[in-house]
Amino acid sequence: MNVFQAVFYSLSTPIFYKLMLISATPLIFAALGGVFSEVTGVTNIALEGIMKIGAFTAVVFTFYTGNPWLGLLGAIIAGVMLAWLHAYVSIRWSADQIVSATALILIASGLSAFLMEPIFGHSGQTDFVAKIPKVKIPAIQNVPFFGQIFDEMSIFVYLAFIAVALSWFLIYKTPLGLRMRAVGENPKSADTLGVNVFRIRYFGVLMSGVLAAFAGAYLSIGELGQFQENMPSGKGFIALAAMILGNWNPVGAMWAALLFGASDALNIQLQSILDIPPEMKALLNLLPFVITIIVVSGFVGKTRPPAADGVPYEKE
Amino acid sequence: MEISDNITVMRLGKVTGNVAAKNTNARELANMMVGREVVLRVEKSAKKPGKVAVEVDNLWVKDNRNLDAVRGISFKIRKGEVLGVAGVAGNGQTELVEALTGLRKIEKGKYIYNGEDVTKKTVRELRERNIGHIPEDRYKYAMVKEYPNYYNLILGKHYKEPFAKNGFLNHKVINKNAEILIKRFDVRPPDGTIPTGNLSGGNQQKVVIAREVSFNPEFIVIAQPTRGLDVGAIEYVHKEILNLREKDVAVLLVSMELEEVLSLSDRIIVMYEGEIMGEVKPDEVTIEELGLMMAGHRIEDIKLEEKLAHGGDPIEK
Amino acid sequence: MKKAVLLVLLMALVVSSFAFKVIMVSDVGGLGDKSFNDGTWAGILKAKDKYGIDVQVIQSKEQSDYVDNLSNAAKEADVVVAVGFMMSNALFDVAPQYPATKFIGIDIAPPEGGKVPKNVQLYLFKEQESAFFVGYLAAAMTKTGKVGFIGGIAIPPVERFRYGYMAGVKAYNDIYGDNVEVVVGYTESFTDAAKGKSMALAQYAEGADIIFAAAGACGNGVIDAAKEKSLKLYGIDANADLATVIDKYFEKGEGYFAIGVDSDQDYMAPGYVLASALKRVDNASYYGVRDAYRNRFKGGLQVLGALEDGVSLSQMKYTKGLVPARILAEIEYLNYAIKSGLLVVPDNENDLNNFSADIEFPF
Amino acid sequence: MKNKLSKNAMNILVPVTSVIIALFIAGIVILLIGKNPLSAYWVMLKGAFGNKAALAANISKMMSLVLTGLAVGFGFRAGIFNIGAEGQLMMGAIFSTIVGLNLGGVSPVFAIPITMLAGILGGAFWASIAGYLKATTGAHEVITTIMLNWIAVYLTNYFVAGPLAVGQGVPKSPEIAQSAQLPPLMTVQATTLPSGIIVSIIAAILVYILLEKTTTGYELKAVGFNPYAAEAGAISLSKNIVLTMAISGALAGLAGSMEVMAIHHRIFGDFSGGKGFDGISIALIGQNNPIGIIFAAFLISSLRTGSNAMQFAKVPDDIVTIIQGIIIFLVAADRIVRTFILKFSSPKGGESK
Repeated sequence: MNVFQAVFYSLSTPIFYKLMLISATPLIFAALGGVFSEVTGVTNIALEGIMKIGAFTAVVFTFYTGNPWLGLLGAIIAGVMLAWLHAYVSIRWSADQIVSATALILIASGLSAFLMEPIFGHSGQTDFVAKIPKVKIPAIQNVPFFGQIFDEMSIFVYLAFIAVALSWFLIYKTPLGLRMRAVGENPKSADTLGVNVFRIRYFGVLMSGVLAAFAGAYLSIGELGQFQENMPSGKGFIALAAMILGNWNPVGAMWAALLFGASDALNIQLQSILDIPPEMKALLNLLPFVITIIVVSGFVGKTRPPAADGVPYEKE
Repeated sequence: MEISDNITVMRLGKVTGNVAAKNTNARELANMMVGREVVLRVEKSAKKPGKVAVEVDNLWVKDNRNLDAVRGISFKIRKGEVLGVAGVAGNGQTELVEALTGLRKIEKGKYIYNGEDVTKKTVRELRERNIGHIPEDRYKYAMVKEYPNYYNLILGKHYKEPFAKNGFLNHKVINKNAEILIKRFDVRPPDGTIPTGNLSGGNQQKVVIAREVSFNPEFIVIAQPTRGLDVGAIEYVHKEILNLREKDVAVLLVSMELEEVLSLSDRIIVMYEGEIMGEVKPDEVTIEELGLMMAGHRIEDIKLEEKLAHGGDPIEK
Repeated sequence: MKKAVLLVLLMALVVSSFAFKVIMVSDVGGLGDKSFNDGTWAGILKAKDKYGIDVQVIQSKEQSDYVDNLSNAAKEADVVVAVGFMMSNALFDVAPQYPATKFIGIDIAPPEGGKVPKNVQLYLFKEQESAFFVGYLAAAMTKTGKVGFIGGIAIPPVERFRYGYMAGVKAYNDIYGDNVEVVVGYTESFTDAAKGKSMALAQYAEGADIIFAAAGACGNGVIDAAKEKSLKLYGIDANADLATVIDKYFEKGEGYFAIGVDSDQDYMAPGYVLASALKRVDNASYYGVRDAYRNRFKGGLQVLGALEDGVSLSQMKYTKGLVPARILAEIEYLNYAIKSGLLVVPDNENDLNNFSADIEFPF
Repeated sequence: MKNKLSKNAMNILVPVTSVIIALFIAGIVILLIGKNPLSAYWVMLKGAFGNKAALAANISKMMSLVLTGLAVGFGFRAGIFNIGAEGQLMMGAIFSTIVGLNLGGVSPVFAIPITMLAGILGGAFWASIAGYLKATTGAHEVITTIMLNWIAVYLTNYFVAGPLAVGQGVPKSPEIAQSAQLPPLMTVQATTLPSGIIVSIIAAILVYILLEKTTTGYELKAVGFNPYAAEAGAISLSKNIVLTMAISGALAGLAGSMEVMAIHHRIFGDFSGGKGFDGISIALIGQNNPIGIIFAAFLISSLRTGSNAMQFAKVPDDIVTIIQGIIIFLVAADRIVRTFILKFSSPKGGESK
């Protein structure tokens, strides 16, 4: 099979779409988190750290309670706590948001590695714990092709798309969303119109904690059933890229995440299909990154962040 | 004034007056604030403009949303002449200013300066030709607020001698330059090392004007020069603009303040939705006519209306 | 207070200077990799239980820590165990500086010149031999005629696993005149479990039903994929006991399996991990420490294969019942053939291409 | 009106206080796992400065951290977030290695600068891709540099397993020619004090001069502070974006080059080990000031070197990641720290204590 045939073959298989969704799901959650925070004007490059602490806490809570849903709850609590730290210094103390987020990434990675030993008695990776069960939607199961894509799909995948819809609705169709965007574009005039800039920004950042924690929990208790030390392996940063590529819009971020997931799926599938030497297969792993660069520069071009993104607001 | 009983006026850290509100008026207060008689309507000398410096022909410019903002306007400015641009904000003035200073692409039309076609020139190339610019949003476009005054006073010519040589800044010259300009333009506090962002609005504008004037422009684009300034600063700015006119500089003055345009300009064009509604002389136009033009009525139509209203008789001015 | 601290420190120093001390320096993977770092540590702990020695582990965070950590360890310990091929250069730089300390290098090849310092004992493994067994087993057990291989990064040990695995499949094909195919993929990572899982799902979708993962922690994802696919096929939930799993396998006549690597990973998902290709780093570190403790340390390179108990097939504690007795016997015979030199498993691309199994089973 | 302490004193006091607070918090964590923080820190101190070997190890870590810190900090000064120092470092290393391999018969007088230049160009080239895309199409540098990092990782893996592979064991390139290697300043047992540290310090000074004394620095900083005003002030944004990325990448590439020329003499997989990302922390702690970055790099390298030794006190070295995180967090929240310092430095605060 030559490369083009392989690509077309791959695109015609249900597993391609399944892998795309699996790969895109954590990116969608985290990118949405990024959107929430940045729409209100607080940059949040700490997504990677929040995902990590979320993934870790999810496993710890599941480990102690045996209930993965409580694990998810734990992830959300941990994510919100980390996000709160970011919010507190960024909003209350006008801290440099990139600096603060960089710090939180380090703290998350230090804490999860450090606590592994006392909790599980060994480092590196945790024990296996219960996973959040997969769901089957009977109506889809019997549809050819789609049935194969959506069989045994994690509930997180559905939740991700619901989250996209809800986020879009919240940000673009509700008074709260209007306030969020106003605060992100022009906090001063929002303030003069009686919007509580600080409270809206707290809301945005804490929501990013919730969503990034979902992303992390998906990785640990949604798919694998354990936490490994380097868990998000850069997915938080890729989500950041998806958020920018999606022009700080929930739906755009979703498409960007799907694009990334698709190129990742293509890489994985081509490796199974093509008969080429190992070092060439290794190079196939470049695919998602090269495709993203081409799309960013060739098709999307300039994206525009919220005007007050990253700018601390101080009441005079 | 409406709510106070007594008013204390402070200037330069000293109390210069204390009056009861009911015993005073705006003119007197303004007087106390600036320490001298405020000339609200500037007296400008009669002056014969020189030859044409700037010629704009059928200019088209797009805005940020990629819509046409300036739609085929044409005008000329002569040396030593102030051309005022009036209009309600957002009718293409900003885009016009940006186009003439190289900040925005000119889609169609010609921009001739001293006989040379400069339609496609960059900001730097235009500045090299001594085209100055006092932007409307001084905080955003006119200065780097983190930079000390001595740096902001060279922005635009920072790479040229005497400020720089072989790629290195000459801090001695830069400091000297700042010292001289700060003194000459009365910037307060008189300290070149203070970040310009820490100055008051008026003093910031003085820094900007000092810079642009010191660059010896032959043509200068001035937008909203007095926005947000106190009376003293306004007067100062007006004086500097007229000084430029005296020095035979061609001036394009864009302002939302009708008074300002009327008192400083030799001729006025009014913009509405990217087009020129008419060109008038300040002493041949009424505020009412200006207002109508700003609302989108062409000067010919207005004159026609007036003729009809007076039963066909041309009105005497 | 300060004095007390100092005193404690001093005491600790005095005490430790009497005991025979072994320090293991892990590579960046670190303990908890359920692979060679953990395995090496297990061997050291075994020596500790037996001889009552003092043991410690030092974790490396990045490449440039190796020299530092090995040097520090060399000052403190009688024996320093360096784990992992990444540490090669550092080990050969450090060891000659501390001639009184003995060094054990696990999975470390001799330097380019080939001269191993006198105080260094290196252990390499014939990964291809254990992979050969699982390759043969996979070929015998597949119901789809397709088996998978997922490598981490194509480094020599991973490649040796692949050569052995493919040779095992080839041997089965030769012997049975079958045509089992191998699907190969690389995650380019030893840690991204999510990618391991995705790749396994893709290979299962391509028709493979048994996948051997030589990809470190990525393998956890492969095992999880096998379990997930089987659960769906068997129609049982994750908590089903082993007996149910086995019954269902026979009932359906098929199933999805992963094959573990390095240490015995069968327990990670009983009934879903068919077997593990063991690399007995624990034996290597135990032998090394034992020899040093008994003053029989020689130095040099030892390549441990099936014969030396360096590699083997796992016990298959949970899945032995799934495999036909004849296949188990054949594997036992192949083991014998390898140990006795009748069969040489290829360890490079060229030999693999020329490999054909010339085996007559005596039964 | 708000303080009696001079701005300069504050600039030094804030990071120092942050470090102390971070050590204090981490000390509590150490205490919680039942270890003595004082003895742990003592071991750490000894491990970082205790003897010549420790100091040499410390400095050799510091060498490339200064450069990646400069790379990121330089970008920040011009308003560009170069998150791609990691990839640029690797490209610098690859370029240096490929060139260094082929300079066998060349005198070190030429071989050393040529190899160094190759690394600089490699990093600059890699970063310029992101700069060029930002300038021409507006592609956000955070996306492109993250993607380029991954591409560099896989390319390195490809080179050391494919075209450049040598020997068995670790996938690695051969050693570069002797003449292209930078001789160590000092050798303590297996640890060397790389002469590359001099290159790093010189680079920091050059960056300082570039930023403070040249028109290029004037323009870059103006773009960083206020791109709109810069543009109105006859400064070309696109030119400066590309230039900033190129210089930033050149510095990271030089880091890779130094790792190859002064320490490893070759490349291998996982070459960078996160030094590019550490550059972000270091730039931030050093407040993007070249001289501050030297000290910040020394702080981080000391913590790292010390943490390796601290494991002998049976304290997991992950504590250092936490310490580093807390320090940076406090640098971010410098106003909290300032308030704290002011409270303790004012006589009133002193009395109430």
